Amino acid sequence: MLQLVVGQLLNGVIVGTLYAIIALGVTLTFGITGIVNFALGVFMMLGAYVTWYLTDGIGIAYPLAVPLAVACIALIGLAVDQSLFRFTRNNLINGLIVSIGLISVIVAIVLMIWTTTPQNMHYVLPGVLRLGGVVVPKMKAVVFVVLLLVILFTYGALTRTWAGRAAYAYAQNAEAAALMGIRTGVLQAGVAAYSAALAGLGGALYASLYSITPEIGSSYILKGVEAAILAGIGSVMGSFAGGIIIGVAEGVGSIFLPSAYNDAYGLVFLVLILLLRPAGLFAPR
Amino acid sequence: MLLEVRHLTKRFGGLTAVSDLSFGLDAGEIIGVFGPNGSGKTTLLNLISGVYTPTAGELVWKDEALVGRKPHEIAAAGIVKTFQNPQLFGELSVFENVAIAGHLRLKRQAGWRRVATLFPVRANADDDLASRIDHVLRLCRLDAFRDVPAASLSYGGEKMLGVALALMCEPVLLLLDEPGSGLGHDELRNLDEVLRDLRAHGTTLCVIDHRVGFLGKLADRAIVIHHGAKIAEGRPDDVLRDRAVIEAYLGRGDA
Amino acid sequence: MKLATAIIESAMVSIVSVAWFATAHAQDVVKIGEIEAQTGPLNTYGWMSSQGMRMAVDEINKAGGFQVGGKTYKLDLINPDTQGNPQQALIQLKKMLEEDKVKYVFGPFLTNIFKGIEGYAKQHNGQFLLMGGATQIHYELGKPGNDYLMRTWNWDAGPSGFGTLMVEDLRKKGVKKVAMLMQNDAFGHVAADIYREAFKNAGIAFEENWFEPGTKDYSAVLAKIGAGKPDYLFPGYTDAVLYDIVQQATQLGLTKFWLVRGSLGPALKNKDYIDDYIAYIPKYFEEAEKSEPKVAKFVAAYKAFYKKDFPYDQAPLCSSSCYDHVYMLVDAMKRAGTVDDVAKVKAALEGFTYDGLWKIRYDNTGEEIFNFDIVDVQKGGKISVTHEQPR
Amino acid sequence: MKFLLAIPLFFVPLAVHDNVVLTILIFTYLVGILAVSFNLIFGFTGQLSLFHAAAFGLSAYATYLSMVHLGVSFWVGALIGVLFVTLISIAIGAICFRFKLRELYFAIVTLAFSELIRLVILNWNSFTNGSLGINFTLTPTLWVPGRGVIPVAGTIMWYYLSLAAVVAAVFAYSRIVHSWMGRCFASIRLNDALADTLGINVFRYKLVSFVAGNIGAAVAGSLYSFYISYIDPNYFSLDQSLAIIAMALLGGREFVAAPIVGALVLTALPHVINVNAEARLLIYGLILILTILLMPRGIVGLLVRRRHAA
Repeated sequence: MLQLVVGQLLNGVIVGTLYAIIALGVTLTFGITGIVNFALGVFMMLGAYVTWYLTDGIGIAYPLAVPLAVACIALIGLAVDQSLFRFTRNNLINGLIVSIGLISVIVAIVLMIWTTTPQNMHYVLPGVLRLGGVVVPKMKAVVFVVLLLVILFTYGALTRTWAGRAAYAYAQNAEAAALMGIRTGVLQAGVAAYSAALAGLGGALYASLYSITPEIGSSYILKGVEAAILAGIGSVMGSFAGGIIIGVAEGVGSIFLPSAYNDAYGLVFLVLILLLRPAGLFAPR
Repeated sequence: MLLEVRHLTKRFGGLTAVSDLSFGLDAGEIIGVFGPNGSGKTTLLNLISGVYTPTAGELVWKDEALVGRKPHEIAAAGIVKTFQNPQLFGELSVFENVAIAGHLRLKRQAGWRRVATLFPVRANADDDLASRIDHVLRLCRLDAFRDVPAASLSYGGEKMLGVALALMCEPVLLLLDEPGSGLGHDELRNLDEVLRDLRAHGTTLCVIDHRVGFLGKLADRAIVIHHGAKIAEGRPDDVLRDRAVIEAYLGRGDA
Repeated sequence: MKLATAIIESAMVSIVSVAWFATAHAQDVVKIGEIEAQTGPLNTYGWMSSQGMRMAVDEINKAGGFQVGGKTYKLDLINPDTQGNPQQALIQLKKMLEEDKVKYVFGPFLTNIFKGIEGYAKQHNGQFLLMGGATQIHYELGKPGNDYLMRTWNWDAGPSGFGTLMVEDLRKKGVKKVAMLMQNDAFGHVAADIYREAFKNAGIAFEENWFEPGTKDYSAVLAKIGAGKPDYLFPGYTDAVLYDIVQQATQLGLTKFWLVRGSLGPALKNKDYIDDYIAYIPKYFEEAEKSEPKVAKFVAAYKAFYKKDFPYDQAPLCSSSCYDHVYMLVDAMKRAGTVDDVAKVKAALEGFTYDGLWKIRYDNTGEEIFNFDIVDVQKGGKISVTHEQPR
Repeated sequence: MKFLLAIPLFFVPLAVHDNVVLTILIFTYLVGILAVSFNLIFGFTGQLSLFHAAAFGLSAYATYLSMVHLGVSFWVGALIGVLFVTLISIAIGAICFRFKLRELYFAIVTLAFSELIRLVILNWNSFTNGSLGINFTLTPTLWVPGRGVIPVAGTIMWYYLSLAAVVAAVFAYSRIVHSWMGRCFASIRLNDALADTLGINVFRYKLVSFVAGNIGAAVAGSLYSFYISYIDPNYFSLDQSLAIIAMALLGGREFVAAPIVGALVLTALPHVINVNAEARLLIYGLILILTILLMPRGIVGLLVRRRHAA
């Protein structure tokens, strides 16, 4: 029993980082452009498809395919931001609707190209690690490490680099930041692209773990938004923790409770947190 | 005594915005609360109108405690405040703005019976609303702008609309947060007349402003606060000659 | 701007397609309809079915149509997309029956669609045939007022049910305990009801686990199942979930699988990690392609028609045998000597065994019985096939 | 009097005998109620609720189950459904608004609640038959002059029933919107801090709007489910809520009846345009995007000049 729980704690953390990477994108775009971009989910889905296509389709090595896919998604994110979201800045509702519209557009295009037949990438790194009685697939461990590094890097960049501080400043007080000579348009476009890149990376790594269908975006964006809000939208490490909380809640939850309710655990958490600490779990009181 | 402020104190973290402030308001008078910027005037109004809850002290309104009541309850009790930089429903017309402010009036008139007005069988209870609104607009010299979107008013116009909204609530005590600031000379005279009209109609006014001149002419009684504490109280002319007040404004040594 | 062009394009597409309909109405045609979800999470069955049907219709028309009562007819396939939404399906069916006067409708595979249209369809009992694969149809067959209804899939349970045969096969293997991991949806529950019973009768312990459709990481529930040490895992039921379940199960040491829907794809992809993978495969195309000329011809035709490789891992879905159904229907019309007397055509359908890619016949309730394969994949990918011909 | 606009609709069945067109209209009216009631919360009070699909589905289940287990008639059942949804909405609304959840937070918490409800309905097999859904064996009955009490069956009867329902809904909601209550909603939408100082009980009127909106959804749910005569947990899916938002936006936010136009477009579109499913999905998405970017006031907003909601 114990090793079952430990195993699921571990697995929950790993699965959680996949939620976290989306949550991070959600948090960043919200902080800088004032909208919640639900299309980040389909960006992730695109990332998975592109990676799968580059490796199994064209035959590029996976380690090479991942950065390519990420770059590709970042470009798409940038293009979409400039052509659509530029007009919905700081209008939560409109941004929400546009991103929903964008979801069905992208899903439609993916269906036209790759149909709904689930796609399965060849195994990049099969086999498992055995830590005592606990089993962790090797690839999952790799995915976890990569995502962890990226999240830490993002955190560092935001706190230590000029661009990062500019972003923070902007999130705190737009006018003041603009007066400080921060070029709003560039900043917003940059963040939009970066968030898309994060989602793309999430997808690229996802492809090495699970089968790919056009629907995967929706479930991951919901978990991502949950995680971001859970932690208090705007906090980088918070969204990381939020993702992990949901991941663990699902993993450990489905040991003791009927697994059919799997999706509920995160939600229950979310509601409680929002009611007890409306600003989010990690927001300063 | 209409409103009694007893040992009112408000701290934000380390900062004490209002400290141990006590004074009273009598029905029908115009009280001027003034002091330099950041002396805690606006905080005081927010405390009275229930936007903030005081750290210590009490507020007694017609022998009832106000502290702990919600802003809308306090407004319903007859204490209405205007905002320093005017708040309004930008995309609605001036008329519609004031119509919304007619809520309390309807509530007092119809009470729960106003629910019945939702059903076709009952005529609207607020049929005299329009005439009332026009009256208020005339009072505030806004009748010319009746149907323009509130957002398109001049700054002075917006402040006047702020007053009009408050008037529509038929307040017993009207709290005005720097009504004069940013107004041109004509608008100022206009405001002055409006406020005098109001007093004539028996409304009690508590006006805060850093413009001594404007207040001096209007107020029956002046209270000067500095760093949140009362440093002088009395007839405006006397108060303005008070040494502490001059120091507060001009800084030590100049007098 | 690219948005604007996209709209114009789609508008043009629509005009074109409308024009195409107009022309199709010109000569003597028999309209056959199809009510299936071709997009949405559960579209795989519907999508594959309509692929098979399009091929058959195209072949028959290219061959100059077919003769009934000295008259030559062509087929006109009307297959809108229900998107798994009962509201749309209902409108589409009304359109078929009342405007296009369709008398032969294939589908649906999805229970919620069938439920959504059942009430309306009943009102037109005797005026058309609804030939669908949805499991819920089984329970409606043969009831008064349901003459319009036929079911186009082998039924799991019952003496000639393939499920019964497969459970028996497991019992012979000496299996003591099976753990089910099912989608928490309509078919999932039907399957649970059927096999709970079947395993009880076979004296095999049966344990139920459920997951939300759309789940990707099963390791939690799989770990839980693994702790119970079942002999076989009974996962359900579409490839969209099977690949993930099989991979993650093998990682956790669950290496024996037994399934009644879904393909061999997951087994072959994980052939080095599984020990045993027993699947009900209406036709194991990889083998049949070599042994049966008809199948080889079909696979070649598919490649030519869709300009892409044959989806072997989707073969069971092809094998909803929609391709055969079209030919069988035409055959039945010939035998009945009429294209619009549905009662006669139904009688004809139930009156013979069609020998196409499958040997297909209908029992007297209007439920299909066709030959199928039980495929057993062993570690390393060694495959053994048992051909079953239910009586 | 704008309601005269509805009168021609009552004669449609006399002119149009096309069952498909009428069916599309029936669905338009039924989801129209849904969109109109949603717009009371969204367009007039400014709260993006994702609970609407749940209210819709809950009342559908409550209606039928109360008919089966309590043996009441459809109309009593529908009443029970509405009351049930009212209670739930009061509870959820009270929680959300008491804690002053705004915009995104309100949206997500309402979504969370509807997801939880969906999961309960989905897994409570003994009572709701879970994912298999429930096939209705009962039908509503109606007293028709000259024919007495007869079951509601056939396109024509459903047409008039749903049309009557949508007209009633529009009438009720426009009474609310054009009253003092509507002014309170507008004040909350535009500046709830100011509304507070003007003596408007923001909590109370947010709650009123939320509950009143969900009641509309409940009515729509009872009728819709009995027209399809089948319910399953998909009624609660997020897509439902999103479709509702799309209708409200497409029709226009600032008029009570406008969302019905959106409902018409989105209901009819798949059957008017005859392209493959992917292209249809594409068009659906483009509609959402273009509406926001090019005509934020919706179709009706394009046709009618702005009138202020107060």
